[in-house]
Amino acid sequence: MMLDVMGIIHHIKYENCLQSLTECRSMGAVPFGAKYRLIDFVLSNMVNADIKNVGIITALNLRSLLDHLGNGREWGLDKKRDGMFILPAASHSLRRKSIVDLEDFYVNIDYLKRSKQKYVLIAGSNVIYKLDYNKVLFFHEENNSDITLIYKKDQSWNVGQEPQVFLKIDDNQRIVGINTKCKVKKTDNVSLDTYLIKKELLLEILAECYLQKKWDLVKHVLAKKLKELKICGYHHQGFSTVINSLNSYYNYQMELLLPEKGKDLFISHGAIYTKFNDSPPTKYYPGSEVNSSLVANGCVIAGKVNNSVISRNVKVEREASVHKCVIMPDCVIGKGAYLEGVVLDKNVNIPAGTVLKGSQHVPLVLGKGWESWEERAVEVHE
Amino acid sequence: MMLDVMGIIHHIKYENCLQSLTECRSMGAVPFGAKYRLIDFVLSNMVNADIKNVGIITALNLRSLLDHLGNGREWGLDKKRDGMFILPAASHSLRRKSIVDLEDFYVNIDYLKRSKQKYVLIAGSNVIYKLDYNKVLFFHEENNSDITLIYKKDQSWNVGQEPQVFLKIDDNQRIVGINTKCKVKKTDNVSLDTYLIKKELLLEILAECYLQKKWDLVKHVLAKKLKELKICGYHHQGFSTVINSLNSYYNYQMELLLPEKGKDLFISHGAIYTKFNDSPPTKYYPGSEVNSSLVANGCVIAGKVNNSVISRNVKVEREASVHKCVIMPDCVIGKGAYLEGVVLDKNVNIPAGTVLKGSQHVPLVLGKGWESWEERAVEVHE
Amino acid sequence: MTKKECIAMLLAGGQGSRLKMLTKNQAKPAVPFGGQYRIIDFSLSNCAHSGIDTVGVLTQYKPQTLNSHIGFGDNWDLAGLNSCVTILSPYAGEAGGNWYKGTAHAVYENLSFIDAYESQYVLIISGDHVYQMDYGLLLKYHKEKQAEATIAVVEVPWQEASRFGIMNLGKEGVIEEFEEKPAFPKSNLASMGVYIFNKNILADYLHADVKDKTSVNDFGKNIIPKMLRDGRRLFAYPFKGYWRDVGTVESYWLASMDILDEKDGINIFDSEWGVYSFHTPQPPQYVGAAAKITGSLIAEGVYINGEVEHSIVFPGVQIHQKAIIKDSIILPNVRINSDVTVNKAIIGENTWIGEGSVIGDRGASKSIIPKVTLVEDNQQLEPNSSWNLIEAAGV
Amino acid sequence: MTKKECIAMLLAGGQGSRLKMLTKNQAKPAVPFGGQYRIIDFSLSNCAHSGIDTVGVLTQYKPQTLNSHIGFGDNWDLAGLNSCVTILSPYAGEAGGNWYKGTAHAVYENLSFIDAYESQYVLIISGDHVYQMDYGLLLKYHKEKQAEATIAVVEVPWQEASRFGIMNLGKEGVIEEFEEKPAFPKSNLASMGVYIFNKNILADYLHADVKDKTSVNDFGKNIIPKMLRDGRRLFAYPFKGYWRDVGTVESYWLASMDILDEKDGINIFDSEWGVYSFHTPQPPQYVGAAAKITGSLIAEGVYINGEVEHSIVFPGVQIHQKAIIKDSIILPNVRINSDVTVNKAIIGENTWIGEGSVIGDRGASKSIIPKVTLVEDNQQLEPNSSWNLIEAAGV
Repeated sequence: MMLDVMGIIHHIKYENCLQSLTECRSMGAVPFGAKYRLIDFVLSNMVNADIKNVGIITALNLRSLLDHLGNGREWGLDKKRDGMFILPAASHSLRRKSIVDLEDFYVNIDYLKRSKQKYVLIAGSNVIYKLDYNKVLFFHEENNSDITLIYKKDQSWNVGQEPQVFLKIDDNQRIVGINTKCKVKKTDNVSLDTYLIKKELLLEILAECYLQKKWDLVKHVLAKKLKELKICGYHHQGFSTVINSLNSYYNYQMELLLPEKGKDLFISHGAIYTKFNDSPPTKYYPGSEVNSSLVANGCVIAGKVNNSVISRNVKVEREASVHKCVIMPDCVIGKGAYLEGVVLDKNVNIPAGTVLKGSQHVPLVLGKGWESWEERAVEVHE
Repeated sequence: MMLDVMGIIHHIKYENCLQSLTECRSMGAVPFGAKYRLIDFVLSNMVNADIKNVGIITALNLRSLLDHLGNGREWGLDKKRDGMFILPAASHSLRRKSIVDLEDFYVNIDYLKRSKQKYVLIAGSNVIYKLDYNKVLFFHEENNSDITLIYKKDQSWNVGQEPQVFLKIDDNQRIVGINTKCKVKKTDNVSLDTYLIKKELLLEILAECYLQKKWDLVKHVLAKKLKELKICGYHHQGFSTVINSLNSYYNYQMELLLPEKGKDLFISHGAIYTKFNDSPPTKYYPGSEVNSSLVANGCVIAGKVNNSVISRNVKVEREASVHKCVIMPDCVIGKGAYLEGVVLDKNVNIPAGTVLKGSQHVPLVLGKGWESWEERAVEVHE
Repeated sequence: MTKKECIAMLLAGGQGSRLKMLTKNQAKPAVPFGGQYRIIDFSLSNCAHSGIDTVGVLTQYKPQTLNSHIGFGDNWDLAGLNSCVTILSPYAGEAGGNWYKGTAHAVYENLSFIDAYESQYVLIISGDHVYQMDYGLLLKYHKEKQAEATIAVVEVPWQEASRFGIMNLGKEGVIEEFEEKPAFPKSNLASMGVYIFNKNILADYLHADVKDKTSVNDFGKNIIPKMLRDGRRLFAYPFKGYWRDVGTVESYWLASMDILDEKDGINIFDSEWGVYSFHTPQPPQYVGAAAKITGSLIAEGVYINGEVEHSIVFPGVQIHQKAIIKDSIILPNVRINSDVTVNKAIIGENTWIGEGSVIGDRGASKSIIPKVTLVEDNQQLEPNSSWNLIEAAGV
Repeated sequence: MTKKECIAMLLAGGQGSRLKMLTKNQAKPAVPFGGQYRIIDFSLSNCAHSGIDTVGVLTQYKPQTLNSHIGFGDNWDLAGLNSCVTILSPYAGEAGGNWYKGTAHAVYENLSFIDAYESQYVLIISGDHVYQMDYGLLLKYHKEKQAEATIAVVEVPWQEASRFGIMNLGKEGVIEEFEEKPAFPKSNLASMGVYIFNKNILADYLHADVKDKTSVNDFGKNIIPKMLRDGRRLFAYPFKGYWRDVGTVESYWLASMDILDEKDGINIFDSEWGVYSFHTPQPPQYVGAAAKITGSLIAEGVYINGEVEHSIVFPGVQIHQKAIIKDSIILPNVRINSDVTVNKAIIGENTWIGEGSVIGDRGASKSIIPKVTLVEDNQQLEPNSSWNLIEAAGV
């Protein structure tokens, strides 16, 4: 029962990191895992922990996000007391690359003050994991922590990848160092962009930030107050990541095709809630061959699919072949087409016989809708 | 049954005309008539005419509007097919003073094309009337009209007031002249910023505007196509106005205190739907004196109120006197205070004994919340 | 189903025939009350504020109004991912169906509903009481006492105690004796009809009760006395606030006036414990130039141009010029024409009162036992009618 | 209430005992069908697509699953400002209550519900048929013919005609004769159990029917024959699409296979006439490395690592390695362990089938009359069990 915790889902400022996928939608609204949007994961974790009051900070391009969230009914957040609140960001500029921009919190300070909960749980809309926040609260209180960060141990880190926040943690789980520069080290503690803090302390921090006009929670607050405050790290061991590059977007979905990882994210520790959809069950025609794939409802599959993530209402026609792809809703893969290592945005229609291949680690991304495809056809044909 | 008409509620670009009332909220979200927001009127007219598909164009400061609209449930618009759609504006600039900015429509052209209805009814979020749009559709078809505008005859027009659109109309109800300059004439046909048009024609117009990069429906399209197209005027006779100045905002509410005008707007031709609210009934204490006023739920009245519009959860303490005022929700009028010709924004707390007076036609406006009041206290005290 | 520690079973099946014409078209819990509510709103709002988010509502008598009023409990914040209000009306199985014979039998018939939530505790409440109570504190008390059943009790005036079910307590709140309407009460602690049971024990007693042919299958008359005879751990939880069973026209009128006067702390303006309800859209109230309203509770959608003193007026009512309303309750959509006098009366829904009519005593009788005049729903009273308590079906 | 030209009364009260164990815990309309639906979803979706937005659902037998499935009809777009789905279960009045004796009596008991909408026409439909039909066209036909009642009919194969209620028509669709299950049918036009009545005439006949002690209060057996005898204007509306009454285990299996094969144009993938339903949240389906799925309909929340051919698999099902499923219907949350063979069978909800078990005939019998094996809900089958149609309660 986390009735004494409110959630804030913050708006990341480097949305362009997903390139064309975030050109016309907020990060939180990017499709992920065959039938979800990125924001579903953090939001479901919150409601599964019985958090009843969630503020969602939004900026431009929020139509698809608002469409998706509606009045919060699918997450049980259509309430008179508390519920889901869409909050404005302080600025719509994407230039400032704060990790957590506290100015967004400051412009919503009335909402924070009005909320009755004692703690605030802050998480990015692009954080993917399944986690019982009750355990984090227990850890926080056991450790007399001022602020608790959730982190994972990451062994797959490569120099030159997307920006991450690395933590140095002592034996008592206290964070003693924060580094935002890329490092060569193979194993490291990587922040999962999730913070638990007492509301009173957050309000004090906001007042201080306002005076100094420095707003980055990680760089300007946490990194500078490691001694003054007791900032602890909670180690999350399950499948987890922060989606902040095309690379991570693609590779983490490929990882989910391992049954035990998919199970950890989709089934353990409560349901993932998402917008209700009326697609029929998926139809497999005689002759279809599907293996090692996640498939949503409403698909019609007559061809071959393996190691792929197939969203709703996708058609794979006869003799078509889809291999290591992420296919978003409403795409059609024409007869005899061959796709490998491709990310198809919504509503892309691949003509019969087309061959498309991404390189080993960099997927080929095709933009939204038929028109985009037409424009790009020349570039992407081999 | 207007199942073949879709509605678009457009976003006016001169929102600052209501000064502090629209500083932190969209025009559509401005409280009006004791328990409504401006947008409720057009939206209720649409759903009362069985329009099932309504797009609402929004710009900045949309939090209170989104809070108010939710998922459209209170207007019966929480639907799988059609329903309510929040649409982005083309630009958030308030500098362009288009009357209807078609660029906002152009950026939402996919939504227009996808919609199945034959006609589009366009209206501003600040239009106040009760009108059966079925009659307008009937008029439109009877007259073989290309575009139908709704207008009223206005006898109260004064030079120097807010901008209006004046129509010259021939005996066959065809519009033969459009003028956006102020005039001296006492009686005139004033546009009620409501347009009925076939979707196909609107799409043609949008294509043309895109080529010319001129986007004002009234100035760049209607005024120039009076001969080419058959543009007719539908005369609405009931209580009606376009709220586009503090003056009109205040004076039209004072007019609603005449019982027959209030009845025309609030009771005739179907209900006005608004966000559901749980305030208790209003409590009149012994000694209260209330006359010629509209009062919402949840008020506690121990003092004197006349010729005023009192919103929800307002407290009028003993010996306080409220005269010709518009009081928004959650205000407190302290013991013995005297208010005349004042518009109080939400949540203003008037200390005991305060005397505040607006001039005859220009109301005194006090901004939102206690803090604003504190800041302004010096200016407004007499 | 998600597991729930405690779910509520709300008894709303009774006709409440002592409320006469008010329950002609609907069950007692659906009777309008307090200016814009129905009686059941108090119990449902208590559940919402107490964190009891799963409620089964047992209906049987004319349930249509209740069903559409309650829905899934959205308006009480009781509908969520793992919670909702469920209407439980009698149903048929392979061997045909059973009407609910009594309160205990109604719960017995829906034991499978309770089982589905695997709840350890069952809160039994009634839909026809007016009170604001935190059931969470009751549950806490029940657990602290390690009780098998806990009964909420409230102090009533000694002179009225023999109208109630009276609890005689031993040490620390243990219930030693329960007397239904005792002629010579030994205590003034009355049962509120609010119980918490350990689920397994409740199920055992309900099964046994159904087999007992002599039982009328009632919690107060059968289940509680049987548990006491068996020496079960029964505790009384003392509730300190306002509580009324509005079972008669008189008590309905009195409780309405209590709400108006905020008597004993009952307060629909309490911002932390507001009463939720379902309303149809109403315009704001319009108070005319000739109106005089004092000491009253007036709902939205009301037009008043007459005089209203110490009365409750529901939505959609019109009160025209020179009409005088005093100490009365005007139910929804009544039209009171000009020069009408209404005194200490209840006017039923949709009734039309012709001008110059006189309802109730002309003089304001201030007797201790109120004499309340009741005018039915859907009446058309001719101008200059006279209607007082004697014609009013002998209240 | 807003006035409605036509409202629907949906009959959902029957047990449907010929569906055997599938209706042990719920009424027939609530039986899962088509991979993720319940049978009633077809009728409700037809209402939504036909513009009939006010629906009374008449329930009686074990209605709990239906009640929570339907709610107010939100998921069928049937809940709005002036429209909703209302569950109408038997209720008590001052003089006690009546169980619904037959389809006509169920509607009779709820005439006040119909009256509240002042509707001129009443559409009577059933919750246990599978079809996609525009009732708007039926209403248009009814009005054009100035009929007093119109009955939708569908052509059935001549050799099966004697299992149906058969309409013999005169000129222009006038019904001249109605024969219930005739031994020697004169036509192959069967009543679909879909009627439109003029409201006033319907009310008259229902009132008369209730007084007739010999009547079984059924539309097909009593109301329609009586209207024919009285020479009322009865018309037959010829429906050209797919229609099935899934009244037996065999017809349930056959209709399921028809959905799978998109037979006669029945198509749940129709974007203009989709079937709405209510689902609980499910993860995407996971198709394992060893899976082989062909010619099948697979719902979300399914894990498949075995072989599935020409079958329907509902949410939450697990089918493990080397299991072989053929021509079968696997209801929600079944677990089929490795090396299991299932052939021409229906596996009930939540059943667990131990590894190596064999369900149904081992050989794929391609006889014309299908022999379907049914395994009940909530069973635990030991590893290496064998279970075929002979043990399956003699289907």
